[in-house]
Amino acid sequence: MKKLLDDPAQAVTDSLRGFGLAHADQISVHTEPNFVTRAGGTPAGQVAVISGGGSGHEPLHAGFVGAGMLDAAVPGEVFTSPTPDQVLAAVQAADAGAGVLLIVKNYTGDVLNFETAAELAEAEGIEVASVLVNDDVAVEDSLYTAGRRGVAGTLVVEKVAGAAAARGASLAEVAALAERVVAGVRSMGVALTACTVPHVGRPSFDLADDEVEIGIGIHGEPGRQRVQAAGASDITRRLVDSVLDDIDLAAGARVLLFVNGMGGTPASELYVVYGVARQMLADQGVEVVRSLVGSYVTSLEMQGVSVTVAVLDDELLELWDAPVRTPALTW
Amino acid sequence: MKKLLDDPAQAVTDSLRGFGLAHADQISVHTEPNFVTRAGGTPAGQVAVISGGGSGHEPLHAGFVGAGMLDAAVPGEVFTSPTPDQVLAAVQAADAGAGVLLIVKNYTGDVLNFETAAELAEAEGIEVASVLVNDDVAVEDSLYTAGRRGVAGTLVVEKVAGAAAARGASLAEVAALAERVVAGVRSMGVALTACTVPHVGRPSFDLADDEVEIGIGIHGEPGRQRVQAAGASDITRRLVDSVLDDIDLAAGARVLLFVNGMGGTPASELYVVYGVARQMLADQGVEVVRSLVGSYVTSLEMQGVSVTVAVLDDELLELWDAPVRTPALTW
Amino acid sequence: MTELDVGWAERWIRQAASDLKAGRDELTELDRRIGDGDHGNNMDRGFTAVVAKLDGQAEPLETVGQVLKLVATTLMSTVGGASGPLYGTAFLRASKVVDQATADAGHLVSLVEAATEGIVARGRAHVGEKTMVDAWQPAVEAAESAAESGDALAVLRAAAEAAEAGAVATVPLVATKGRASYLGERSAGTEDPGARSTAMLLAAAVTAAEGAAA
Amino acid sequence: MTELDVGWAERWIRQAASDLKAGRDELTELDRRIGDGDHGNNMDRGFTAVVAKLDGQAEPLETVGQVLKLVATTLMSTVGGASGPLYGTAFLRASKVVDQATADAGHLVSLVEAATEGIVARGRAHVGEKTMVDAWQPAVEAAESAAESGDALAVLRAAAEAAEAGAVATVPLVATKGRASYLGERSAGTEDPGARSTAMLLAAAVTAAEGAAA
Ligand SMILES: Nc1ncnc2c1ncn2[C@@H]1O[C@H](COP(=O)(O)OP(=O)(O)O)[C@@H](O)[C@H]1O
Ligand SMILES: Nc1ncnc2c1ncn2[C@@H]1O[C@H](COP(=O)(O)OP(=O)(O)O)[C@@H](O)[C@H]1O
Ligand SMILES: [Mg+2]
Ligand SMILES: [Mg+2]
Ligand SMILES: [Mg+2]
Ligand SMILES: [Mg+2]
Repeated sequence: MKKLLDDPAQAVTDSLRGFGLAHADQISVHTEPNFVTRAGGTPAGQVAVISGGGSGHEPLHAGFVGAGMLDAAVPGEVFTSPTPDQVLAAVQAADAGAGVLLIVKNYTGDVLNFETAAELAEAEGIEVASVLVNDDVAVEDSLYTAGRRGVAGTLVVEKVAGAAAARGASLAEVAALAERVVAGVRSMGVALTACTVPHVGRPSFDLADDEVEIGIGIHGEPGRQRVQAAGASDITRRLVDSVLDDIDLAAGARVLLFVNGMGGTPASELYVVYGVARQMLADQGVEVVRSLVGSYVTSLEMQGVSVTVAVLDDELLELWDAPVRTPALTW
Repeated sequence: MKKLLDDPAQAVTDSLRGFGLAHADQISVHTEPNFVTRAGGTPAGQVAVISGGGSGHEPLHAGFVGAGMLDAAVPGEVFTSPTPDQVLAAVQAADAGAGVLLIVKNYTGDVLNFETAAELAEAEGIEVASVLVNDDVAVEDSLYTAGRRGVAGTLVVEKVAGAAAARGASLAEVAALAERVVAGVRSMGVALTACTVPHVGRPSFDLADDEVEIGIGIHGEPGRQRVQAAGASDITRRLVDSVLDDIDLAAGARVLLFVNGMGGTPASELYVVYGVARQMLADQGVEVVRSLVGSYVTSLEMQGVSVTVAVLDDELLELWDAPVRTPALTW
Repeated sequence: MTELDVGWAERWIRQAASDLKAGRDELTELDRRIGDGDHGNNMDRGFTAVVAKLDGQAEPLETVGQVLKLVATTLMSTVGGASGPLYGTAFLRASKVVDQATADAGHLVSLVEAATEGIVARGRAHVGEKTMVDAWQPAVEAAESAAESGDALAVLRAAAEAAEAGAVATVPLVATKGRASYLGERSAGTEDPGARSTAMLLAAAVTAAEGAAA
Repeated sequence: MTELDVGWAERWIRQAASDLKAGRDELTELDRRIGDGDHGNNMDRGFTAVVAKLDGQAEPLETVGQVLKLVATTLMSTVGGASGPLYGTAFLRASKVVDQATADAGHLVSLVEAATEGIVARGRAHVGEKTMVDAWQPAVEAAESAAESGDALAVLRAAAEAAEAGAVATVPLVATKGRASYLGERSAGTEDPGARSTAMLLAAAVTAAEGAAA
């Protein structure tokens, strides 16, 4: 394992410290416990939008803290949900009197820790709402699983919720808009290589030189299916087909197409995938009205990609387009 | 070799096509020959700023085409300088009557091809100036080398030149400002892993599991020195020491600190390196007034990092801060 | 042995910390195969923090419940992941049933029952879903059967043996809760990491009690 | 043989294209070791394009110079890298010295001289800097010596043999021009890829001429 880290046990904190120094104009890093808030705090009277989860998915979530998106982010250890007291501290710091929306990716650990934090916050009189993101079509949402996972679609939920809060919407309104994004967002990912968690020191799964793992999550979990490595077109088709199988898109539907790198994928390859996915959607009569291409929701240094399709009605489109100024996303 | 590509011979064109579709609001992709221009073209009467070079360094250069930075970019094959006719076509398309600045990274291939293109353009009556970027302190600028290479510092030159052109500066003024950046920018890089050029199909060099390559360029070239892999602090110290040895920074100097990922490095690790580098500069009394952390000047999927220090006087700082709206850099 | 005292409780937790450190790589490997590879580190980080807290106590703790409560709050604030709140809740509920300096066989049965109820209340998993519940639930039943003897050590031994067997029995199961459920059929063939850490935890309780008996 | 005709020139270039395709991996490996690994692909891409251009000619080319000029412009617009403008300039200069349907020994000497001057003018490298000049310069001298014979094939053979020896002689050199110069001392021990492709190119000229002689 070769990584640009010192003590693996301190990796999250060391990285956060650098992040705080590099972006002091936009965010403030807090330690013991670790969390990140907007520089200057949540504007008074505005709903605070908070997300968090295990580290290793950077820039998610801390990279999206700033005007128009998140008011706070709570990073756990690598691939490990943050603890309730971390979340509680972020809630206390970010609440500006209008309540807090917690955006939680659907994993047992995240759900349990955020749930506990929400109970603690409510006990202190802070109004809390939660939305669960579960966009990963690789997992069936059935009795036989912990439900679909939350993956790259989380970015879209965070962007829309943050824009709604910035517009002055109430907690109930922000939560309802976030739920509307969740209802219409689906993702599917593939890994060409596994990733190595620093304190584990070896790859999260073993993949032969001619194999790719389809239907991975974002924690280096093994995927749904292991297949022979094929070209970008073949792989992209498998991803987009899975997404389109899961969500009913009327011809003429207007969507965001988000091609997300898993951390170790060159930008040039993401654009190849984007080109293929775009054509497939066009063939279905689906209109791509917005695009995002980049490594935003990652699994450490994993090579791979996920494709996310999010339905954007007029209101969601307006919120997506609203200004955002964060370390990792600005327009 | 596992890559999200179809035919390796078409990789550059396939990627450009996706890039063009994803960012149609900001850029236009031209093929046969390949080049990229600003959507809507260079504003009339404004100096056109153009750069280019081999592909495989994305988002450099095409990702920086847009308002406030480049007017055109010319991507060659992977790690291969573009041909003179490509460059000429871009010059013809981007010239808005005020002349063209060519920003060229100092490699024999780039120099020869851009030189030829400049001659052809001048023969057509287009005013052309060129600036050579040579920020890589891994290479000695001596009789015994082709001179220092141009690496991540190129981004800084492109940003400043683009901002100057947008402000209405003349070709001579834009070129002089670009030269001022070049005079004060230095970089040094390290590779933890090699990269694989698509049509070659095997890594560009062989590195043992406990070795890192210090003083690499951005083409998968072997570096200056191969050392046992140590932690982030040790590696960062080697990079920053080399930079500080090369450039005389008075205490109180104000600089941009740019920590650049080589393509396959997780963002979290870049921030660890940033934290160490920042501390080292502080210890020298050097003031970091601006920061940039991300994978902007890459070598395909290589894992590694480079550290760039650029001196910013008041005018350069103002130009660095000027608004920019491109696919890969926006503020 | 009819009773175990607060010294046993502390020895239990220190023993657990050292066993979990020794078992870290085993737990990591199980979680790497059907989860995300952090369970060994999560448990080690949590119990290392617990030991630091124990070491840092100005006054000696007076009841078994106080020891367990310290474990609960420390795990809750240092582990994260799924196992953090689950073990945290387990120890919190258990702490409430032994509010005194010693624990007899009946107390120990209640302790295991309360812990298991806490886990089920939080995680909503049932036996057979390939989670730590598959180790805790048999432990409850075995502890209850052994309680008649009135022998505290016998209760712990019964619980630990049943947890061990329960953990081993998770190997062929297909997970329907937690991260391993994403793998579907591919989750069969590997022991559940949380069931394994549960077996380690209860075995440490026995080791600590045997030290007292010797 | 006193003269070679335009048919030879075309056969030369087609032979070179096929030899460079066969030698692609060898050139790639040399460039991978002391450069950036693209020289094999650059040469193959360029000469494949040249052959396509030759195939696509509506009218047969009439002079040796026309063939060489087509090579020059095609390499210039398809190769890129350092070798693109260098070989492009070499063929452009060479094309100007044989403005007729046949080339005698004297023409061939001028051809090699002009090509080499073009490379040196563009790249500003001298013998001993571990570049393609180390193959071209000895070829010039050998061609000049062989010219007395008046035998066109002998001139080509002399040039090709000298280029081959010159390429091999680059192995121990430390590069001071081009990408390999970045490696300093580490560039010694590997043959220069551009010198190797030069040797291939001149060997192909001989093969094509021998075909005519046979
Ligand atoms: N719903 C649940 N109920 C009970 N135990 C669970 C549940 N979900 C997960 N677990 C337990 O948690 C263990 C995984 O813990 P850990 O790896 O620390 O957390 P994470 O899954 O968040 O990475 C599993 O092996 C399983 O025993
Ligand atoms: N200044 C120069 N003069 C002559 N030949 C040169 C010079 N620089 C490089 N070369 C030749 O070019 C070859 C490399 O070509 P190629 O790999 O195609 O381009 P690049 O170096 O741009 O990747 C070298 O092996 C060397 O023979
Ligand atoms: Mg985890
Ligand atoms: Mg090259
Ligand atoms: Mg786990
Ligand atoms: Mg090369």
